[in-house]
Amino acid sequence: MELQLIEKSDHDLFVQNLINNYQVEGVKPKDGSFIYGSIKAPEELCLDFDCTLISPKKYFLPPKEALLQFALTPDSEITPLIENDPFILFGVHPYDIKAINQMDRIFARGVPDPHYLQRREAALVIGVDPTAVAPRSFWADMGASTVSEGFDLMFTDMGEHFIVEIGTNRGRNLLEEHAKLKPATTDDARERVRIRSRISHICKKRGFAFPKRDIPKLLEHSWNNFLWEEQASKCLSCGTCNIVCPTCYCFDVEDHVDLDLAHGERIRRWDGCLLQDFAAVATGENFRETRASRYRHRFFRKGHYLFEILDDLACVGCGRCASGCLPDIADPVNLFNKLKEG
Amino acid sequence: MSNEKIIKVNHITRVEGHGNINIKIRDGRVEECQWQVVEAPRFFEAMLRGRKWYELAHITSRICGICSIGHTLTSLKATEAAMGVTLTGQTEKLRRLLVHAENLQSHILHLGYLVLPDLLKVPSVVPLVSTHKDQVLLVVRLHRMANEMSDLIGGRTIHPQRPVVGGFTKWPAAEELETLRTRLADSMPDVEALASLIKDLAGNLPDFSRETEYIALTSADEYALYDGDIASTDGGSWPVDNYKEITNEYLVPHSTAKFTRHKRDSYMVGALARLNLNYDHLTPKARGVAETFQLRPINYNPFMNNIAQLVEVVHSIDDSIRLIDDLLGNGIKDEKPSFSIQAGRGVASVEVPRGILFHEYEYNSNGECVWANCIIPTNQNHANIQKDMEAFVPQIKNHSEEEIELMVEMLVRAYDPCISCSTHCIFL
Amino acid sequence: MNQPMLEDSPYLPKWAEITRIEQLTESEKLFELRLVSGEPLGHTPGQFVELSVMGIGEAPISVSSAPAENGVFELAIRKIGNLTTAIHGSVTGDRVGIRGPFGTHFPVEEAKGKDLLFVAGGIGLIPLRSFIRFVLDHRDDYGEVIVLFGAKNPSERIFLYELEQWGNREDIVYLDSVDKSGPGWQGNVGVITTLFSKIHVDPSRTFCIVVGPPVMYRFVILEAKAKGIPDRQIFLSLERKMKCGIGKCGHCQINHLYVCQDGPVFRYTDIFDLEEAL
Amino acid sequence: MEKPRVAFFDFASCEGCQLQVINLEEDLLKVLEAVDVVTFREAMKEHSDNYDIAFVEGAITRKSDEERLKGIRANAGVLVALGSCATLGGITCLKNFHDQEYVRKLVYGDKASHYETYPSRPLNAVVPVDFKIHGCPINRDEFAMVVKALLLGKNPEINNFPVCVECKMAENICVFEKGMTCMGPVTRAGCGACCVTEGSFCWGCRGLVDDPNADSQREVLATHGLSVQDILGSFRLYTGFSEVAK
Ligand SMILES: Cc1cc2nc3c(=O)[nH]c(=O)nc-3n(C[C@H](O)[C@H](O)[C@H](O)COP(=O)(O)OP(=O)(O)OC[C@H]3O[C@@H](n4cnc5c(N)ncnc54)[C@H](O)[C@@H]3O)c2cc1C
Ligand code: SF4
Ligand code: SF4
Ligand code: SF4
Repeated sequence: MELQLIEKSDHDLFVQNLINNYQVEGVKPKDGSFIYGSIKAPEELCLDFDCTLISPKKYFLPPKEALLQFALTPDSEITPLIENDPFILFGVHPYDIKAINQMDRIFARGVPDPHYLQRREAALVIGVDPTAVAPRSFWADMGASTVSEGFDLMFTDMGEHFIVEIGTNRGRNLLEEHAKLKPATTDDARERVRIRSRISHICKKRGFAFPKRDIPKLLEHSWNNFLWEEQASKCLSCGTCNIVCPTCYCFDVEDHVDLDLAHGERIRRWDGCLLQDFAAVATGENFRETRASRYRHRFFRKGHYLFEILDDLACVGCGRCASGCLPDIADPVNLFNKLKEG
Repeated sequence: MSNEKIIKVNHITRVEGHGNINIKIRDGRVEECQWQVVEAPRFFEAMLRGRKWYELAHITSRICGICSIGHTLTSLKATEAAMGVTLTGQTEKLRRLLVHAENLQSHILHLGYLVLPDLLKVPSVVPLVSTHKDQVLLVVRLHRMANEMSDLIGGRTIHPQRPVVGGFTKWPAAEELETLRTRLADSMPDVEALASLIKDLAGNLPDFSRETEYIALTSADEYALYDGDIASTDGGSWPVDNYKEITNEYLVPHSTAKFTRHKRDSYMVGALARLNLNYDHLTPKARGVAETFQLRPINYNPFMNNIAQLVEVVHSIDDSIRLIDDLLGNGIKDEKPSFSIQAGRGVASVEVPRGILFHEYEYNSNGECVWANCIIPTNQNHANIQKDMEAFVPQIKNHSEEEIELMVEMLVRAYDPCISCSTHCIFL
Repeated sequence: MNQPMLEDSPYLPKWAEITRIEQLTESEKLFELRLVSGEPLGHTPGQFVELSVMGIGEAPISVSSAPAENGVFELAIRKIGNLTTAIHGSVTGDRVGIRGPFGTHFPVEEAKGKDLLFVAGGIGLIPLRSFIRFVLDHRDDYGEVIVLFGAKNPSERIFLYELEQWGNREDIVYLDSVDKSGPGWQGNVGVITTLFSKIHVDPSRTFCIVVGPPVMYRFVILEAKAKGIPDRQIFLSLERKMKCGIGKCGHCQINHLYVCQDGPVFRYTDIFDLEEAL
Repeated sequence: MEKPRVAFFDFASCEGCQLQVINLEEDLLKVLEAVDVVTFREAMKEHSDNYDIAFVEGAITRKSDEERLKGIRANAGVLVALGSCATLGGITCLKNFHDQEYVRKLVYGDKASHYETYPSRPLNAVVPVDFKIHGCPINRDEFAMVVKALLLGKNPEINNFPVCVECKMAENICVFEKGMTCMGPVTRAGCGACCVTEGSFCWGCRGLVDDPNADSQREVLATHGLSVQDILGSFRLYTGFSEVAK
């Protein structure tokens, strides 16, 4: 593992250099919370946030994205739109990186999806270790306190300076070209471990009352548990838990036509399995008609179905769903603990 | 055989809301001459009862889509008056900008989409799209600017979102205001082109005058739109709280809207009334435009209301630029409204595009509305429209039925009536 | 910058031309298509394509013809929503978009030398027809062949001409039934499972292929099991909402399976214990 | 192909939705190229009873309006309700919660008998409606979407998910976190959560989704401090004609 050190006083310069040379996206405060947005000046960039409203998945799978462009005349060419403008995504917490790593696998598996993959390829990801824990986060218990891949650089705030872990050659080049560096010592490395475990320890206050690897097994025996009905009776089918989740990626596809009725685009936009019509087909049949079946599906997807594909739980413990759910029924910690209790 | 002319217009077009014209001329004698309002009444004052203080502006905005900004602001001011809320300078300026935005929206819509076809003697703007494409595009451009101005300050083109009791929920960024300022300044050539187009056609406006009373807000230091005292061309001025002394409402059997009268049988409100009472406060450019049309106070030709609107377009653009400079000079701040909910009664008035508008509310200590009254400009104009018709029709009775119909429609349209607004006033 | 990467996007349809249209019933039409590029579609019975009308949308449609019928292929489509209505409004010579073929197929190879029991409910016959025609084209490769077809009422029966042919053939058994009789109908009346009492199978060498509306599966499978057909020789094709066809959009997910890629044709043993599958 | 003939009509409303059509600005000119507008009282004098598509704004508030609406229905191939008043009864239904005689007297005093009124209702309480463009006012893009769909012969895809979806996508802070309350969780999306984005909250102007969880919404509102009366008030503001508000 290769570590470098940037003095806090040199940090703005680094960010400014990046802004001068790249499109930089990063975390900014908004109304007392945080969102990802475009960074135009170093002071806009915030690295001591607890959690953002929407995860950085929006950069790779935008809420709405044109896939194809076409003319309505016969024979006309259909042009796929694939975005691959390079950009820097500065300030991604390890749990979100873990989620991106999962998405990478989903979109590369089977028939690869270049619309996603090219965007992903175009991004330089600069991770940052959390300095604060959002009230509903439990990433530490999900094994997402640190990640070993999925970033080009990883920053850790050490008070006076940042320690930067180099993840890729792209990251190294970026750093060497634009930052004033000092070598990090083994003491620095040890201190970084300490800082990381301290924050991770705070996060551990929330978590499962049992080992998380038992979740798939637990679910296997819970299909008919009364909890699904009971909890889902409060579900608003508002899809918030889907939209904010970094590991949810379902989408809908639609054709949009210009007013001249001669040109159009095929777009995809985020969909959510909690929404009423998610599995409804033209005949009127709805394969997940009840709130309970949709609610249960989400937890099975996180804790069981995707496990079969990823060999990992499709929840990274960010807690976004928990804090966004108005009736407060979307929290995986509460739900799985309740299921375990029986 | 007697010579009979019957003019019956059911649901006059290119006005907002439903109104009918009934005229019967037999052997050169005007036997019937009636302006009827047949819009379905909606009873807003009743709807407001029991609703919460923060909902009133939202609900009353729905009285009229075209003057929704005016209703919103008047409503907010009435609630603020009832609860003793004070506003910051920034809020007042932004609200003034919003009044200008609506004035621009509404006047340009009226002049471009509703009056221009009359002057060009076509039934609507649709044929103009092919015959006068450039002029139509010019109107569209100006209208879009006005709409985007409302979007920026009010948060929506109609039924604004950002203005709330005590202030705003969101503020335009300095860069946004700068862009708006440039657009306003750059729109002058378009406005001048519109003015000269109307100038060329102004000969088609009938030459008709009838002495009447004009009522509008006035103020010592500005062309009163957002604030002021009530004033009359017959003399006199009253604080807004005394609005009922002026707006004596009465019902007539042929209309669902109420009529009003003050000292005479009727009075007129709107752009012409404002101009007649505030002429000295017009910006120089606006006064210049008024001058080219020889529009000076007191002008008694209701058709000149169209021209007064044009003058106000220029005034609103000029004054908006001044306000923006002022706002930018002070820097835009986030100012969260702060006040406490109280029982009380409050009256407020704003000059909306069609004239002076009043809202009065009474609240209980929970901030629930227990009583409300709204007096709408078009309502105040109905009686004057009727009286104008009575004076105008005999003057043109020898024309053909079609010509009479067109000219009477033009008369009604000159008032830019907003009928849907006018059909729900409380009887006291 | 948007850089076109033409061949890379799995969402890019190929143009196909409609070469023939046949009205099957009031609400179903058969479309014969040919890829404009001239290449064959290259499907195996049971697979589907994503059919587009640009500006309207896309929908999964099973290929109803047997492979390699002179470079053309057939889709039979029920008019029910936007895309299907649009395609019903098209005429010969019009062009549509095709992606695919996608998904798994019927056990064309595995069943060679074995007996086949086809069970089709309603428009479930559309995908099955592809396999049936293939079997009839390669009749010697397969053993006994039974086709059972059930429709709600006589007017909803599709491919009438072929049904009659099948009925007249000596080398297969064809039986059908309608849930509710109608004018001119003299055949069997009753749900499709009532036909099972009329057939004899050698269970160990029979492959049972079932396609129909969701409610039908459970009952047909019980009948097939009652005949002693082993679970692993029962195949069925499932329908789910689909938006991408390539295992991404999530709509067709049943447990860890994506019907568009892991299906639509499933071996019964692979899904019998999956909740929500049947 | 002949251009479809389009007509606009209005009943009790603020005419803001028709104004939104005019507010399409340059796009309106494109619409005018694609269709023949044969009746649009707010903007033109031309009039015809021969039309294919009728866009109807406004609620029905008196018996005598029913005939006119039925006439429009009989002439139109497709009838589209334009805006909350037409799709839901909207704001005009607020008066339904008062005695109608009282309402008339309150506003028109002893002359009340001149003024016909009955409880407000949406168009589909009187005639069948083919499509609904919700909103107070309607969203211009959604109007354009519906026009385009009708021109292409497709059924416009009107959303059936709550405003929260679009609100999250707009990255708004949920207003419940700001100490306010919101109808977004049960209200049909399509507005892009414009009210929340502008610093307000969702008033519910687009009506309820097909299967709203009204009980849970009530509970959520109650936990955030609303009284039973206030909760009813929130439901009644726009959806007073629906069962959940009664
Ligand atoms: C594997 C498979 C094979 C099929 N084969 C045939 C066939 O051969 N003939 C036929 O007539 N129908 C077939 N269907 C059903 C057909 O896909 C739907 O009728 C069609 O999608 C309806 O589209 P629409 O645009 O007309 O309807 P809309 O209601 O406008 O549907 C909008 C969109 O939702 C999705 N959708 C709606 N209904 C379905 C559905 N039942 N299945 C999957 N997606 C749906 C589609 O993406 C569709 O474009 C098949 C479905 C599947 C899953
Ligand atoms: S679980 Fe909560 S966030 Fe998810 S859809 Fe239901 S109410 Fe909305
Ligand atoms: S399920 Fe909830 S906690 Fe887990 S990753 Fe998704 S949003 Fe975060
Ligand atoms: S503010 Fe309203 S619409 Fe937005 S997420 Fe919260 S409840 Fe939903």
